[in-house]
Amino acid sequence: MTRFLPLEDAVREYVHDGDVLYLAGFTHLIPFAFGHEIIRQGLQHLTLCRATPDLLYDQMLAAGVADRVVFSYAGNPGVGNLPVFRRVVEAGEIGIEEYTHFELVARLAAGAAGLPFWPLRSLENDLSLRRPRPKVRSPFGDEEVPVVPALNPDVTLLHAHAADEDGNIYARGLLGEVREAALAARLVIASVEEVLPASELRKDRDHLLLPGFRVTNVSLAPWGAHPSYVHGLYDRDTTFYTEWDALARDPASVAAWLEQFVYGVKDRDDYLRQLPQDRLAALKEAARRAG
Amino acid sequence: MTRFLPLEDAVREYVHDGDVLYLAGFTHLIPFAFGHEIIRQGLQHLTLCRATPDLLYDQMLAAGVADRVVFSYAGNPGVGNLPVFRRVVEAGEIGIEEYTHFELVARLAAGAAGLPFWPLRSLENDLSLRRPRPKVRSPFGDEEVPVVPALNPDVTLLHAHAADEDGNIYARGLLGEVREAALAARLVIASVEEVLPASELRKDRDHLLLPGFRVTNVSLAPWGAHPSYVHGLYDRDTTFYTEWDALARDPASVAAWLEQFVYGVKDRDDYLRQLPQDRLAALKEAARRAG
Amino acid sequence: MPVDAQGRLAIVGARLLRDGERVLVGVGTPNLAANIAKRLHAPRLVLIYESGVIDAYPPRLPLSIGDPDLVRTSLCVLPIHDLFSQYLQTGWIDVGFLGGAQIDRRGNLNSTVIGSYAHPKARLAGSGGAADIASFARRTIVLMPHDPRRFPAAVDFVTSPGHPEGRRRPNGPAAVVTDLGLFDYDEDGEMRLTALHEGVDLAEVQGRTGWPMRVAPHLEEIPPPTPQELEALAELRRTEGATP
Amino acid sequence: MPVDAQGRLAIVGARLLRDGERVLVGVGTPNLAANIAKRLHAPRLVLIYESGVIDAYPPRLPLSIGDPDLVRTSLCVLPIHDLFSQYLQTGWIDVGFLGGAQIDRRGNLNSTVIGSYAHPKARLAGSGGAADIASFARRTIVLMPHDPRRFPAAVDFVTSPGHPEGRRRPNGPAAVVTDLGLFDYDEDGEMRLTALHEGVDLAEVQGRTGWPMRVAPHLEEIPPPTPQELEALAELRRTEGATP
Repeated sequence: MTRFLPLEDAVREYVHDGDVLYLAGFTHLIPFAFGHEIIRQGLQHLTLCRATPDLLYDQMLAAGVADRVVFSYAGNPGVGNLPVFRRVVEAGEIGIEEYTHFELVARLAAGAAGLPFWPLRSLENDLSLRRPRPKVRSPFGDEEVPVVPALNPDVTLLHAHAADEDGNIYARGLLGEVREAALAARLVIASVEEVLPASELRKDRDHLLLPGFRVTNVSLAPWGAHPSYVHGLYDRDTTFYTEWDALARDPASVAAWLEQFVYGVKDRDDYLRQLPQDRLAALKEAARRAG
Repeated sequence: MTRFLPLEDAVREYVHDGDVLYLAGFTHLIPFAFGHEIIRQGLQHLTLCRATPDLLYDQMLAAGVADRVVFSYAGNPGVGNLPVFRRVVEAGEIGIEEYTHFELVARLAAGAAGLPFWPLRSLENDLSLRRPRPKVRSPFGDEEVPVVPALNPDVTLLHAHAADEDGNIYARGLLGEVREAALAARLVIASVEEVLPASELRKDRDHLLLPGFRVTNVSLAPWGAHPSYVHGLYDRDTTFYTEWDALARDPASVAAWLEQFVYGVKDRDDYLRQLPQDRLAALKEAARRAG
Repeated sequence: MPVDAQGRLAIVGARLLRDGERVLVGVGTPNLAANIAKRLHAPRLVLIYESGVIDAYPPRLPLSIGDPDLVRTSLCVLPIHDLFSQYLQTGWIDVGFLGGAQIDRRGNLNSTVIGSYAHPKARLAGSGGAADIASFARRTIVLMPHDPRRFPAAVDFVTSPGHPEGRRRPNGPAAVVTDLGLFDYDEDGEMRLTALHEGVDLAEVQGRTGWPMRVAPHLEEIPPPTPQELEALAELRRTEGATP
Repeated sequence: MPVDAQGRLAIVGARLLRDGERVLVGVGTPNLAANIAKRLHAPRLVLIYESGVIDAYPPRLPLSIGDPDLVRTSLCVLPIHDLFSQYLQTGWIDVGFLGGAQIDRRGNLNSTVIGSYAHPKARLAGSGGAADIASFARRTIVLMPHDPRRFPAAVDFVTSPGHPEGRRRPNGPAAVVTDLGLFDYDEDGEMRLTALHEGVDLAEVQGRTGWPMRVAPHLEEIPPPTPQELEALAELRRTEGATP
């Protein structure tokens, strides 16, 4: 049965030093509330997996929670790089394990299906040559196909639109690799914008993301994805994504930002009170108008 | 660009003697209109693939269009067997290639992904021992995993709710293995209940089954899945499914049925005129009421 | 005893399902049984069908596992491949709930053919998902009428594998319910009679079983159907496959 | 010439896309270029983004490939794994439309690191889908400013593989657009200058290219931007990433 611990308690209960974590979401539905709580609780020696580390992992790396990042694209899409990621990698302060998008999501697909590997045909590049990437011989025809190993995170953390009292999770819009990341994990802990009665949600079966029996814990966290977005509820805060590029080049500014928005706030509600309320209103209004 | 040939012309143009066909649909959306047209056109030596041959392949086998069936469950679910299938297999009149459901849909998954094989862990049974089912050694850990070969039909034929003028196909409800069967095929020919303007359908992106560029031809065929069903438009004609069990035990009755409902009708509209109109109305009403 | 053989199977089969379990339900008697359980002691039973339907609560007994009624009351409908690879293969199904044409002492199930595969006496439907379900479900429960032809020393064809010779497979067959009694599998993976229906005698069971049957030391009597069970059974049968 | 270097890249890149093609659009200049093409000569261009977005027609230029505006105007959004395995790997993408930090004579693209991988001078974003796109798209078109550091004899790191030494890979890189000129790949798989922008001279191109550059026998001049192209460019830039 899915539990309903508050977000802070869920992190305390289910996330431990040294864990392999996947904070899921591709541009959309990035679980910033979870990431900030992990920082606040001072977790250590984590391995952070994500196709697209995004600003969230930049912030978590700045806070020193991770030893290692497993990823395929460490950029701020449309803006540039991730300044903190870049700094710690150039300084050799963290370990990295790097794939192409296809390789990384194939690793999750293998994990989600309980298979040890996944075949795919992308050509060799300097990443796969460094690793190396083994091949298996197809018993049908004379062909060797490269394979990547399964990725099975200890915990996948995700954010979604809604859950019901049975822990069934609903999401819509761009899902990226969220489902596979959840199904591949030993534990799934979710935050949601709303908890609604099953009687309201069950009709919406096309948007079921995960059945409750695959979900370890659900926590209520309105705006839990900001500055990422929740399709139809609030838009992406592109202003913040653009500002981060300048801000994060200076370690002192990052420290100050973390102090104000993560360490210095008690919880997500407190974080939201630090933000310009008119900006939040505009993001909500933009999503509402676009429908 | 997707073409819009009428159903008879689409079969004439794209289906040829000796082809490997997949008439898709799992209980739901079974393309009976296509199957009947294939019978009427007297195609020969087909290999008919389907997880669940269902009444449609029983009818096609009775009409002698196929040399071979590739399948995983040759039953009339909840009713019993497929009398014609049973008769021709017991008499050794057709070749069969038989899998479990997981093996068969894994073959389609491999075909849809352009891979030569698909790994899965189902235990050996007397089917896989007869075949045999080879294993590949995982390069990660010391484990051998069985694999099945890709299935890539020459043509997948399917029925869906709607298409737009760009050939984008929409369906909802139970999809079974329809998408993989389509993506694995060299050609996809579809029949639909309605052709609607893109301006109406594009909003409904959660129900997009296939983008137009993956669809070779779309034909309009209202009631094209009867006696199977189209979720929300008309219910399954369970009466016919039950009646078939008795009817099909007698080859003469099957011949008479084919004569009346397939050879003796010009097209799908003509077929519909042969059916009790109140039964059709009831199937429509049941779907409408259930919503 | 006011109930026929199939009804008895269904009622006793239903009792073996625990509330909250995820059960992959086969067509026919298992479907009847799972729907009885859901209406009585196991309202949170998660009914899963190999058509991809997850957590259905059909208002009446569906004729087919792909019926619109199942879909309409479901939590969601998965592509079949996702169900088999991401839910079944990964151990998330508690119970495989199956029927079949034959079963043997190791719990091997045949639903493919009577006679030889190449020259069948009777060609049946085949595996569907049964072999996969028997491979992966945490335990398998089989419901089958106790006809001597259905309990041969060796099945004509192994569709769904049971316990290998000489050892018990942890997630192999766990129970067989027949209209005569109830069986489990002992530590060797051998079928063993543990209980009899009211009024059935041991000799009759052995007489209809094609091998020297093992019997548990304390043979129990299966409690007779309750009025609630009979009522649920009757209601489901009354509405089976019916268009409302 | 009333247009800056990026604008010139985008306009000439846009011209290489044919109506009706399926183009997998990278972030940055390729995104700008594909959206220009869609607004001008290629209204039926199918814009696909590695976020899973299929057939988008964004009302304004999206900042990120996962922006809500892309999703709202799309035909559908696929799980990323489905896009890469069922659409890209199977040859259904006509054009991979990419940028990068470095490119060499074989069309190898680097978007991973400047300097050594273990001790980088500059760590960049990495492949994302670029290496996969370069593997599978029927042809790859690269847009890149013609900075000498970006055109070295050998890239520091091969992120997205080009043509192997000694042969042309049929679905390898097909064209490179720079702010100086336009390149194709000859039958050996070697980059070759085929056209110059107005006012650019051959020596300048060679001077900014880190290897002895091949030149086509009939070097053409690239027609200057049309007013329509300039207008589309300006309009897209004006609205980039803006919340409406």
